[in-house]
Amino acid sequence: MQSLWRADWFGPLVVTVVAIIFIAAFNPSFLSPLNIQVLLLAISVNMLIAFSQMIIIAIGQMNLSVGAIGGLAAISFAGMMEVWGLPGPVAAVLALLIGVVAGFFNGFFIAWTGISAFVITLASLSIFKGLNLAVTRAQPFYGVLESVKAFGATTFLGPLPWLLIPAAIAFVLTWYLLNRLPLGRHILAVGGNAHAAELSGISVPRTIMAAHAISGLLAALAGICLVARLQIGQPTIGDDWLILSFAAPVIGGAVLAGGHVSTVATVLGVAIVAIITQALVLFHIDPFLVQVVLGALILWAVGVNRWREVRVARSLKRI
Amino acid sequence: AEDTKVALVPGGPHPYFSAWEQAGKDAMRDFKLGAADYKVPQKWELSQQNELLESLVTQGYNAFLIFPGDPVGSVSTAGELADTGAPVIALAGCLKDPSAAAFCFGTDTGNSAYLGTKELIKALGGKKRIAHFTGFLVDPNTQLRIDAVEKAAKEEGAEVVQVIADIDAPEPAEEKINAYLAAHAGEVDGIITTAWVPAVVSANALRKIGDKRIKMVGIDHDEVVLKGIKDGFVAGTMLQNPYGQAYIGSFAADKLRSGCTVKADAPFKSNALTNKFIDSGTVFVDASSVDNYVASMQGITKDIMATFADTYLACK
Amino acid sequence: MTAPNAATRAEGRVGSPRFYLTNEFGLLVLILLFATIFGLATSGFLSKFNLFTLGRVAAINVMIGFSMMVVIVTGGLNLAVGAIGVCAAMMCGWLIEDIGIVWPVAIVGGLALGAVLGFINGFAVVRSGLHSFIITLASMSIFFGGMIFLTRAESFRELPPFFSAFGRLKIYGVVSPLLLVAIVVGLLLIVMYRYTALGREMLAAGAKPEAAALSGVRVDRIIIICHMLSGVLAGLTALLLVARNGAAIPSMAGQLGQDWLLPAFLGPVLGGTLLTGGRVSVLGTFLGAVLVTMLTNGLLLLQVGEFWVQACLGVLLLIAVLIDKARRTFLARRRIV
Amino acid sequence: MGEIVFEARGVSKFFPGVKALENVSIKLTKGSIHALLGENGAGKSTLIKLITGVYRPDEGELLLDGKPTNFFGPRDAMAAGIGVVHQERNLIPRFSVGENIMLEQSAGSLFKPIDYRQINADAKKWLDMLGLDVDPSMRVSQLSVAKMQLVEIAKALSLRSRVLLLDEPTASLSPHETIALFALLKKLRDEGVSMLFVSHKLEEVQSICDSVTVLRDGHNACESRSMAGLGRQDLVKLMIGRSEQIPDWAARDFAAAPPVLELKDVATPLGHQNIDLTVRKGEIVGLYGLIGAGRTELAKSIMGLFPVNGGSVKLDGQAVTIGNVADAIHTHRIGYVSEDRKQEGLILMHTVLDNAGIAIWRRVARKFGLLTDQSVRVTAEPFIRKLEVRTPSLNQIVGNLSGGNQQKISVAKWLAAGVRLLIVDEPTVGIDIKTKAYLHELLRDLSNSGTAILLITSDMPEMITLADRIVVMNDYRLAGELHNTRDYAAMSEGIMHLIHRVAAA
Ligand SMILES: Nc1ncnc2c1ncn2[C@@H]1O[C@H](COP(=O)(O)OP(=O)(O)OP(=O)(O)O)[C@@H](O)[C@H]1O
Ligand SMILES: Nc1ncnc2c1ncn2[C@@H]1O[C@H](COP(=O)(O)OP(=O)(O)OP(=O)(O)O)[C@@H](O)[C@H]1O
Ligand SMILES: O[C@@H]1[C@@H](O)[C@@H](O)CO[C@H]1O
Ligand SMILES: [Mg+2]
Ligand SMILES: [Mg+2]
Repeated sequence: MQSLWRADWFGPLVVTVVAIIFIAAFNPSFLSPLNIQVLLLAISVNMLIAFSQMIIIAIGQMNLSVGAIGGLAAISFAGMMEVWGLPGPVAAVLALLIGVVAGFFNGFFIAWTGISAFVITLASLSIFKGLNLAVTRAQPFYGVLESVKAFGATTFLGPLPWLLIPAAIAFVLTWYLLNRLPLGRHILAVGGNAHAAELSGISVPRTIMAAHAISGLLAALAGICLVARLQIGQPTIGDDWLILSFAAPVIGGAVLAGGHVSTVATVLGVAIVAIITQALVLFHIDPFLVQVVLGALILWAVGVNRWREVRVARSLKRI
Repeated sequence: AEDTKVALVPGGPHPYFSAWEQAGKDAMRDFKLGAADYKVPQKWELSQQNELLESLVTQGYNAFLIFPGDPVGSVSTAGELADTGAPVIALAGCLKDPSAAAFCFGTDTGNSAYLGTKELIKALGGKKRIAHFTGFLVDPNTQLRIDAVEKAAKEEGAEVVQVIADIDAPEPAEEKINAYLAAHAGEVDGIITTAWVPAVVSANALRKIGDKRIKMVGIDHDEVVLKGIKDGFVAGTMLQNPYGQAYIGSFAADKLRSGCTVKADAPFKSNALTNKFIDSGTVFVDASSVDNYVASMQGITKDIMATFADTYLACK
Repeated sequence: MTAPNAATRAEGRVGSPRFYLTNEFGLLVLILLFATIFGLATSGFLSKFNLFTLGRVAAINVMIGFSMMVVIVTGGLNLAVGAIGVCAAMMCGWLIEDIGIVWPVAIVGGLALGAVLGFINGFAVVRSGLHSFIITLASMSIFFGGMIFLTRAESFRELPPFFSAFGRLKIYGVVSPLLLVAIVVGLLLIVMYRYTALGREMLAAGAKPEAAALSGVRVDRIIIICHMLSGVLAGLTALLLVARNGAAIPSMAGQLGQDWLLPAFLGPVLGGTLLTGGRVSVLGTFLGAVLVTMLTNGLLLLQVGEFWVQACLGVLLLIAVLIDKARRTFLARRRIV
Repeated sequence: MGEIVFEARGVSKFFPGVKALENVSIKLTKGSIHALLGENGAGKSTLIKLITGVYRPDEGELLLDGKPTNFFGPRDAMAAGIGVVHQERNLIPRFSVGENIMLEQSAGSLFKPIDYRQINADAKKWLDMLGLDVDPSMRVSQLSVAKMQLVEIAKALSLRSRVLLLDEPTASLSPHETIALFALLKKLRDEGVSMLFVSHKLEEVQSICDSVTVLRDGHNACESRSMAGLGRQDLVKLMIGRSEQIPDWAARDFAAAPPVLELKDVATPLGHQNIDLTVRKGEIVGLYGLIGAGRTELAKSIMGLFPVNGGSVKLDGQAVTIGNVADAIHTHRIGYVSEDRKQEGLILMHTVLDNAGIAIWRRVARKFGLLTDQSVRVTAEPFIRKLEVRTPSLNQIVGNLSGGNQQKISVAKWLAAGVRLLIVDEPTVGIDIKTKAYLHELLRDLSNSGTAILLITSDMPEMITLADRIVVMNDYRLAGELHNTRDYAAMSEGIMHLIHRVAAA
């Protein structure tokens, strides 16, 4: 029980459960299979977006270009199917590769020049988004294969969307990476104290590049999944990922200075935002008030977790 | 004439405007203009559009066809452009009076929403609960559209059971529309969409849940919407006429530069923003007419073009 | 005027070798370099009209940068700058148009709202102990949503002609008064950080709150003051935009005021203000914003294919920081410093 | 002498404006402990960083087993069998003790899954060797400074290096912990490890070192000579150029002096109970106790950082409630020199002047809070000079100063502030003997001029040199009080007796 209470994911979990019970009590259709499916769809993709940023938060940096990388991968994926007629899986692999390369590009410049990640990813955001616009001329690609569309639209075992699969795999691998693999531990070590990590024999530049490549991969995966979900290759995909990408890990207790993130709590952060968004629709909130209520509920969610943290901190004495 | 350099400036990158590019090229050829170039702000931001417009002045453009980034906020920029001696025409969307724009040439968004709602209710027959999905609240057109839909519904004794706004980006649109349909599909008979992205997303959503009971009327000519009409998931769409706007607009701007003036007694319409409004045409397209929607748009353009100079301009 | 702050004071005054290592000097070099390139490569870059509009756009970007900078100093950030700015501008418009208050008082009213909203942010940050990122993320939604709800997204444009005249005024045909306002604000900020106990305490509180507190700095109060200052500056920026646009419009900073976020961080970060707090460069923020505005303007004038502008801007930005990096490495290698 | 394992030959290192090392040499032999001595800022840490690849020498060469080598980074040095405990703490705060200790082991293989059980078991071995009883799965950030220090030593040991460099490893250790460490170092020496040991505590150096190198101002004052025949005063002379002066201060009587601070029956939520303590004008009261006794916490409660929830606090006879630190400093004129200069004492990224002046800004500011460097400088500079802070200028970033010099700044700040009560918490940790003597004189002068001083120190000689009266604290309660006779043996016995009496009861 003690350790449960101390876990990062406990606060968000309580918030999630309370929110579900509360909403379902007032609106039973919230738990209808279709609604669960819609919720899971939103969570699946947003989870990938959040992970993509979370990895970079873990290393103590920011990646402003997650959306631009995701968008570029998305339109490449759709474009390769439409223009070159590539089969879905091949296009997907190539699009993921584009994501990795884009992420590596970020990591390389950051590690090589020592210029802040903020500046580098800001510049690359412009580059990736600019390439997107130059390729699409702001027009969507419609030639998404039926198989891809089906993947984005159908379910298994009742309400479970197929899109949950890539997200779930990413979740397990990310968790495993950050909790069990040296590479992930190095990412957290560099985020916690880069100098100390260097003195412990960890190659800081290599770790930074790896983290950004992984971030790019996850962003690209999110972009691909969105193409499947939206059924077209929208050039605007990724335009407003940024806020969410930070909000979910932070709601999940991530330390923006680096060194501490929680994979599980981040997923719950994503779920909280999705549930709140959906609740606003379910309860017919005046569209002009939606933003106010959304802001207030997010504050409530983080407030609960903060309260827990303060309690935990008080109970821990230095030895 | 040769020395006329027209700039066609949309609010930002958006598929709605893509027809402007070809229309500009055609106009340049047909009316022997120095240029009629499609210039796109890199983002849908008022300040970006202003910066672009200012740099176009420096680059020597001398006639401006602008989709105002904001009906009120762009008035001042339009004034500064006019101060350089260039004619300014509000295209596809209007500036709020008073402004330096010669006139506004575009879709009457309120009216289009009104007509679309009427078409929807017609398609619905007896059932009368409709949901309205629309664009950003910071865009005052959104309020006009909300009001117009409400008005049309009231006239027909229908009820607008839900308005979802701020969904002009694909991801939030998808989330909210799906969430709505998941929980409330049973409580709604029809959907009216009054912005491009919500139309695309709703069409896809209806296809996904395979629901042909709910009727939907969309807006614009995105392939997804048109295909939805063909396959029976969408009742119809309110077509607008971006090509005609840019083509005829370029023609008019050139005329205004070469000594023509706007007729004092021109038969302008008025809308919520301006009293100098010219309708670029809006047509309802349904399954019966969807195959030749291009032709119907070209038809409108030809009709307007035929009488445009005589109706609105006084030339020496 | 060199870097007006505690940390860069250590790095040297104009003329001293270390000055050549500062961010400010680097930015100055880049600005001159690119100005020369654009001046030669395009016909209109140095025209009076272009310099006027360039200065006016830069002024707004500089001011947005300042409004974020004063909070970055504390190691926090204020995602709600845009939302607060729009709220302040709408307040001013409402006071003039619906209440009929004279414009100077209305301006004060708008700025006061900015301060109040900033206070709410600061108070919430200090009291909850949550990172300002999440507080201002939420308050951005709340402030902006409240404003949209109250105004129903309607603009206020019945403003005294003074406003738009101010926005259009060309001093000596090239200088916008907006730019002068930004410069004056910059000078005041320099004085604050360099020559007042308050400014220094802000830097101390941002660099190491624990140490500052044990040295007698009221860290909580300082953080609240920084947020209030941010609110006031955001409000002032928005009022300048009102002058530029001739109206107070809800969309002037985009959806939720998010359009301001990029310029808000660009100036300070390029200028050498540390995101972790404790180090600030007012001049750097100014020059950083000017550099980016100039790059955008130059690219537009170069008429690169319409959809390529953004990609080119990114590349130029990257080249700019790489040149700067190379300059420092070069100087350091030669032991010039 | 045994075979030479590592040698630095004529190395130099320059920083902007500072020659940290010039033409310095040192030889480390197999199976020996080599002392590296010097004043604060002499270049000891810099030399260690050159040897371990953190910096690269600007001149000179490094030889391993007689062969010239180049280290491009810490990893190269590590691979060559060189382990180090740096002067500054270098741990990953959110990681467990075990993972921190074993971090180097994972640096090679990025994808081999981590076996935490194995890691904890391995780490436990090293912890046991140091006599450190902490759970390896505990987070490092929960540890006290002393325990972190030991964890770092364990981390260095776990590399089983041939050469082990220890930069002031005992600075924050208790005597008990130091004894355990030394036993271990001796064992390693017998196993053939070559060690370099830096400390400002000459007794320690004399007790375990075989040979010594002394640095003065970045130069060799002596190079790799045997300790045999070198007495304490010889070492001091090598370091500072003259011999040590041991102050012989007259006893003072404060019975008649008015009390400045009076605590009556004070209790805090942190656990303090029945604290009765009086500090009179001009008096130095020592507060002795073992680490963890609650002295720092009491000081912070007086400063208003933690609440006082029982008893009364009087200043100059007036009952007061101090709600926050700013009030304590500005209204009540109490100062506090923190034991943790990195976290609480200094703003490392700011300049010497900004750090020294922070507590007086408000006082020297004129109308509208306007303030110039000049006005701060006038007040603060004399104290910086008096403490002989080694800095190229007042505009140097404090973080670039040597550890000892940083400590001087954190004291100078309070000398400048002109407080009526100064609480000093472990003021001379990491400070060289010369400066320590200065600082002692300074505190004595300060008290002579009427400032009341509450001195918290775990350094028994320091306590006996400075304090007029010694109060002993144990486990958040006062254990008793002694008048300081300056008789070292009697006093230390008396203090220990008080501590153990309570512990036994
Ligand atoms: N990164 C740096 N930049 C500038 N100067 C430095 C830097 N590191 C050290 N110095 C300077 O080099 C000199 C030697 O410092 P070093 O830390 O080696 O001293 P030290 O002998 O270890 O002193 P201490 O006993 O206080 O630890 C000092 O004058 C210090 O100010
Ligand atoms: N299975 C385990 N057995 C022993 N020690 C572990 C184990 N898992 C993690 N640790 C150690 O405990 C420390 C904290 O673990 P971990 O990183 O998983 O948690 P955290 O950083 O507190 O994040 P969260 O609370 O979100 O899980 C790590 O430094 C790690 O070395
Ligand atoms: O449908 C609208 C058009 O009418 C135009 O306003 C551009 O945006 C689209 O969404
Ligand atoms: Mg040292
Ligand atoms: Mg202590």
